[in-house]
Amino acid sequence: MLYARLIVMRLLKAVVVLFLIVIFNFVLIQLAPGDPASILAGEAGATDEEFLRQLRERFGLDQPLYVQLWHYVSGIATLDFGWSYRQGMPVLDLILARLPATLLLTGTAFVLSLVLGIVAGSMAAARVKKPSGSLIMALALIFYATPLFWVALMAVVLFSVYLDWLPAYGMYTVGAGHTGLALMLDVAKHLVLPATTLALFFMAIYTRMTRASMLEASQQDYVKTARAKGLSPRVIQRRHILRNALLPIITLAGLQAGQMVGGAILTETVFAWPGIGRLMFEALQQRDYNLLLGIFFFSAALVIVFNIVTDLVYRLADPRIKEAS
Amino acid sequence: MRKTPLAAAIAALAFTTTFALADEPKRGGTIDTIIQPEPPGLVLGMVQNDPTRKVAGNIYEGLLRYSTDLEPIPQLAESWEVSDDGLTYTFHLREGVLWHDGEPFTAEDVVFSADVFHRELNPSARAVLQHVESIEATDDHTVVFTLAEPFGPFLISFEAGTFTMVPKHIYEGTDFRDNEANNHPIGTGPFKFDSWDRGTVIQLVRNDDYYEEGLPYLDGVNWHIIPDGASRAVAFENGTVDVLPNGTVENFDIPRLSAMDNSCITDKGNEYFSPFAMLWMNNREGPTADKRFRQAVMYAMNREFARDVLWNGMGQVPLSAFGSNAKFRHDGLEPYDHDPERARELLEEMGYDGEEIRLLPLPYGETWNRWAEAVQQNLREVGVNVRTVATDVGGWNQRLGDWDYDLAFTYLYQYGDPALGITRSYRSDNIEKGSPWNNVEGYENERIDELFDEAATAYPEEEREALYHEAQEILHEDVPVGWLMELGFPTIYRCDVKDLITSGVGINDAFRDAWLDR
Amino acid sequence: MNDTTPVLSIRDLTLALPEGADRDYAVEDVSYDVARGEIMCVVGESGSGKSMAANAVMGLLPKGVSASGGEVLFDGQDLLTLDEKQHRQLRGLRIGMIFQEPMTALNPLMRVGAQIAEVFEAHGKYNARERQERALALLDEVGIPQPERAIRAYPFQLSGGQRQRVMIAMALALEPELLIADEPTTALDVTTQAQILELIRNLQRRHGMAVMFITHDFGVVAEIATRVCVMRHGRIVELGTAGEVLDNPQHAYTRALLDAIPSNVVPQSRDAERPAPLLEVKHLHKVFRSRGGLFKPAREVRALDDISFTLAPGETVGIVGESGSGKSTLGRCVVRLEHPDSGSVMLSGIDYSSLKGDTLRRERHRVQMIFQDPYASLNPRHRVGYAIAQGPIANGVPRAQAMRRAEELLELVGLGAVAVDRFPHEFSGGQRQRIGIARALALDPELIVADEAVSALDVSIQAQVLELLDELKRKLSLSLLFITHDLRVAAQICDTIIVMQQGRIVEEGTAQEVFLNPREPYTRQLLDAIPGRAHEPAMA
Amino acid sequence: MSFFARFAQNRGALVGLLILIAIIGMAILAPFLYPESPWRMVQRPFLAPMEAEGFWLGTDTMGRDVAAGLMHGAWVSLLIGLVSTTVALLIGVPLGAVAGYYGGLVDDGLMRFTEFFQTIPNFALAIVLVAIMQPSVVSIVLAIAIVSWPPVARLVRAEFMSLRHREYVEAARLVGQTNGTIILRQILPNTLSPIIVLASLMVATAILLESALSFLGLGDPNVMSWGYMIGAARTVIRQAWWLSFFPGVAILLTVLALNLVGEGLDDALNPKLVRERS
Repeated sequence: MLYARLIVMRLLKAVVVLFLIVIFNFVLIQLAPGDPASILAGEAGATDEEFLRQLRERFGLDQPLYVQLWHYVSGIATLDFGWSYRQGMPVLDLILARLPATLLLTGTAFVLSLVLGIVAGSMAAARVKKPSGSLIMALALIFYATPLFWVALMAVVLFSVYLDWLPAYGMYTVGAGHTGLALMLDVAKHLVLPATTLALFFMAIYTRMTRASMLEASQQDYVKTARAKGLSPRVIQRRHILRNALLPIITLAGLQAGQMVGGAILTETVFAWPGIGRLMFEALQQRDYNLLLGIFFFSAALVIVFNIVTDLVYRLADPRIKEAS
Repeated sequence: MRKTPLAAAIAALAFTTTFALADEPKRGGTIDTIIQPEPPGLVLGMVQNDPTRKVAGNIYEGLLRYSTDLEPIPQLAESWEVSDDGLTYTFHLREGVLWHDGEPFTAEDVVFSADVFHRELNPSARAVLQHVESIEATDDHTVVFTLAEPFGPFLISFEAGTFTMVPKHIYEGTDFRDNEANNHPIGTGPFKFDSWDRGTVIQLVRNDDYYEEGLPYLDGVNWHIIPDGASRAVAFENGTVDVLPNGTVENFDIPRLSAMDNSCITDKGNEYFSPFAMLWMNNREGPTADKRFRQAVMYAMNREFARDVLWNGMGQVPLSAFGSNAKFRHDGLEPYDHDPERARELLEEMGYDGEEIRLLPLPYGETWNRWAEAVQQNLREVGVNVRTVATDVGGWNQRLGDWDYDLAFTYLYQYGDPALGITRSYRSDNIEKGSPWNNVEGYENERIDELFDEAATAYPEEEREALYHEAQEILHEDVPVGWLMELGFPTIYRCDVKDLITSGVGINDAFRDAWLDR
Repeated sequence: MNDTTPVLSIRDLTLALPEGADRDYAVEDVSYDVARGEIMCVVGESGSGKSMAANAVMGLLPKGVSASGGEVLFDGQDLLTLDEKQHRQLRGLRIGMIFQEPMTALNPLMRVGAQIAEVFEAHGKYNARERQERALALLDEVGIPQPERAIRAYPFQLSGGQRQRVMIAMALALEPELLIADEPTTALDVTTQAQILELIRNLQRRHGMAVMFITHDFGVVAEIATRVCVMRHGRIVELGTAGEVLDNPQHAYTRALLDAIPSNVVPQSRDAERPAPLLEVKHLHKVFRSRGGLFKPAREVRALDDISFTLAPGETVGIVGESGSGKSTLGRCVVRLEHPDSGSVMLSGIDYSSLKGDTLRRERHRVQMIFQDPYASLNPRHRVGYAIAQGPIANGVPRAQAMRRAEELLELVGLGAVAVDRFPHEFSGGQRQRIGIARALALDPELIVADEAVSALDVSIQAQVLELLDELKRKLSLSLLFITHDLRVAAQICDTIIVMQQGRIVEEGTAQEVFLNPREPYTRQLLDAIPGRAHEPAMA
Repeated sequence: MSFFARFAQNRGALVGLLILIAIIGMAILAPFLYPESPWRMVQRPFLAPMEAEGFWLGTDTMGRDVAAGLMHGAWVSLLIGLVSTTVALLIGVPLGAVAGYYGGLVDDGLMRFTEFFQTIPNFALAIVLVAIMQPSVVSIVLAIAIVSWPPVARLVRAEFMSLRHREYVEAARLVGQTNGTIILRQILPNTLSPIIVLASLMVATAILLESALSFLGLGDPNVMSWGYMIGAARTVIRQAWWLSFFPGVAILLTVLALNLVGEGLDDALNPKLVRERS
């Protein structure tokens, strides 16, 4: 009940935020030089005034800005995200076609980075002052400091070109006609490199955060209490320190999960992953306003959803919040 | 000038390709290739950008094709006649041609395509159609075009990308752009549209009802969409794709890819478009308004270096405004060699005071960026104060359209005839804000306008040649734009892909004749 | 009743501190026994090392502290020679421990029952259901109301006293031979403290354990101790039975500590002549609402419920109450750190509570405050001189002049003018409190509000600061609103005492009346709860 | 223990500081060691490292000296990192301070504003901003600053919220100090340590962001930054590993060093948080 009410209220708030984001982005994009008509014309390699006029009229770009905004906003209200100028398809279709790929990629990377990061971080926290603990932290720091795209390029060269273990790009083998389990395996194979690359950076963050958080939690009084009970270090580490240390990580992970959608632009570009980040970059380059706005809308919506999920998870993890409310 | 081994290799390869024609073609197999960037749509005529032409050129057809020497070859038109006064063109259409949906292709489709569809949607076709007074279908398989005045390049304008034949029965009376069929293009070509998984692949399948007996040999073509250049190279290397159309990989990868086993390379197939790289120079204001400054730029640039280092030695450094395979080229002009000393003298003579010059690179990938850096450095070395202004495509269009630049890279297609591809950049009636493709530099010379006007409608060819030669001399002296390079966009493919490039538009209709020797 | 065989025997224990600490040893040559059935109180002020031996017994020495000599014998075994694993088998099973802070000593994310059951689990006793049953029984034994509910509760749902009971339940779960209680009541209100002491005493009797009870409070010692060990600077100053040490202290330090306890003897109030009041508080109301709104029912706490009183110039009024009584809110409303919902605070006839914005800021110099926490009340980044001078500077006094005044004030509070250039961290808690007093005086306020000004201090320091306040009061004829939880302290310094409970005034009267002759049961309850009060005559 | 002694106790921080000093040294010495423009084409393209004397890190696609680029790039990358962090602090600190100090509606408003910026994915927003302003050092710095201030604001706000009821702050209010003075003199100095630590990490993140933008072709073509070098080299990564390797390592080392220094600062500025480290 409480959750239901909470979610409803949060969603209401989300609608307001999304509305503002739509307006903000709409105005922002108008500030960009060039317009979709000139770009489409440019791509054709030839143009005349008539052609540009036709396109602008067709896209409604000849209308005053506020009229365009009104059309757009009222469209959104009925979940009509408009028409992609360049791709000639409804924006919603384009986004829905690409969204699953991004969610698969970022979701995998997210889970991977979170699990590995927490494991590595707890190991490092338990091995403070030992070489193995320092090694974990050094690795985490290096992963953190290495530019993502550089790792991606190197991974392709190593694993696809030299070793030929994994496909270098794409989401599935085109033309192989895989279905069912075979398709899943195929996609999984394609997923390895991009997901790992994307996960490395975030894993580094979680590793460092987990360690710091656990070291702090291990200073708390209740840990002393637990020791006074005669509990073994392993139980204390897991049940008392880790559980408490996870609270700040939940918050961070919630923030990161939303950001990963944007962060996947580079990964999707290098690995030709047909996701929404890449689509966004292309839409921006092509001034495909409707598409770009649609993507912003969806990614902002995702961020908000992740925030709400984070809140709920936090509530599950920390009984104090529930009571306070 | 350093001659690269690669260029020599290409020459040799071109020879072997021709030789291979003797083999007996094998049937079957699917070719994987790449399309970059992802096309906005596949209905030629509605969209004419390069990726659309490449993919849809295998779905749609025009009345004529053009050989690598730009001679017309029959396609949907079996034969044609031109009246002596150069005003009436009669095309006899091939019989028994079916649209992909099974409807017959007739003269009505030609009239509809040219007179209705293209007049409304297609700016490049419009440029030709303005010379056309009427189009008539005299019977089911005969179409007559009547021109208002002679138009020299008329017969070279029927290429599929510019003058696509679209099905009347589908488009007539509809809002062309909103037509449902746009998602499932219907043409007459050797391949039918099968599916398009956005961001991943476009698949074409064999048209079993194709009118040319036995063609095509292939069962299908998969056009992969891979946004990153390095990944595209990897796709060829690890064997996922067989053909890299021109412009799909960065130039720096070409030597490595073409050196692989079973890898062939050709620079054929660019003849119709002949991409010509130029440097817009703003003739209206600032130092670039001074002829001497523009000449200095020509002397300052090391164009051979750019070709050898950035373009792997492929392509030609042009003498002047007309490219090496352009009709009516004037060979007797004094070349603008790399001569920094001369450039400095000219700058001193005009009293260049170090005013900042804004240089816009072409936002089409790394090679163009490197090129801009090289030119920037060339110019700095002769004392020109250059600042590079980075833009994306939108920004570039906007700035050129607003004439807000000093120097800007671009490249333009030549379309086989000066009147179609070259003169548009110099005629003063083509000065108009808002487009980056007209006379953007703002060059105005009445004599040039006259010469071009006369040359376009002069008849026969000899008369045109004389007029164009005079124009070239004037342009060569005035340097309205910098002539950088005729680009040699190579196509890389597995050597067991046979008969790939057979026309002057290269990959755009390549898969019609191609077969796999596997 | 004492079984004389010691359960625990500490022999010449010396614990070394890490390098760079302010002294070499945490404790030095400490020897004492704790026998079955007795409560051994280890008493000392902060820094005396009183908890260190207990930590050594538990094997929970802080990082860097190590045993460098002596032995700790438990059941004939030297605990110092045990490895971590062996030690672990003793903890919880044969030695239990309770800590000071009930708020933080329980894992906030685990249910109470699970935390108790963990003790059994740690030592492999019983199955899951039996553990829950035993946990329930334990909760019942330590006197938690509705144990069936409490067992499923999270720590934050319990009050401080209840949490401490849970801690005790955990410590007693396996009926250890030795219970170590490290300041278990220090963080509790006086009435709760009395209950917990009672509980520990009862349990000790029932189970016949040996208890090692660490405290700083001689009152608590008097309540509970069988034997006493007084520590100072890591050494034992005095060791003996409770009677001996309390009634006949041998060592000067012990005597000084005992003397420092606010006595029951209340100084004579000054004449109760009442000139026009300086401060007149009328019908003050203040309700705190936890911001409700979306998901939470708004919760209301009546912090001040119709409070009225007056304070004459030169008078000291004490406000006494337990936590949650609203006493601090009252003080903060008077100095205008809080704004009352209704009612007025008249200061020399001006309605101080209605001032706003800049006007308020300019009038603020008239009422100053001495804060509770000597560590939080001084900005660590500012030199002491500036800390004192900032008030006058903010009120337009030239900097040089303000700094001269700061030097004078530092002399006055007994720190010496050289202190101006030093930073707060260079001073001890008592010294910082003196700086806080100097700062309050710097603006020559008409009224000073002292909010628990001495409660964070060790008892000997507390006495000194109280003395200073008393002296300044006389010298400068200060008007003081003295807020404290400790009736005895209030009785020492105040002319009038107001007792508050749950936002209301329960009793008001002269210090003597309230302290010696309380009219209200609540006041009496507060007085009775003061530990060691029964021993007072003997101690005094 | 002095600040530096505490800092130096963390060996990693010391190493980080040394690396950082070396990189700053590179930046300062660049114009002296390589007085020529790093854009000059000085040798044959694609010289491998050590292949030709005087070009110990090789040459790039157009025969420019990689070593010269690296040295000059140090200056640009550090500058972009520092300036964008400064701008982000200039936005985030006042916003967070005001929100945290005043609380209530002001806080609500400002935090909604901050959340708003956090709802749009960072990197995407940065890309859009650079695209709109068109790539230049100024637009890149602004874009990075605009996407990185919200965490600053949140941190400062949290610090202010926890400090505003500190007794010394209340004492300052009681003696009649103005809100401005209290914010600037009482609270802000006490929030500096976490801000400094965060800022050191932000410089690192900014350098990474700049390189990612450059990778997508959104770098300033007039300045030789490490990100530009990697971006330009990515197309030839197979032919010339050193072109992206050296700037990649330079970025890695700088980010690493900044992080290590950040941790060291954290230790030194917050001594109560005793962290164990080998």
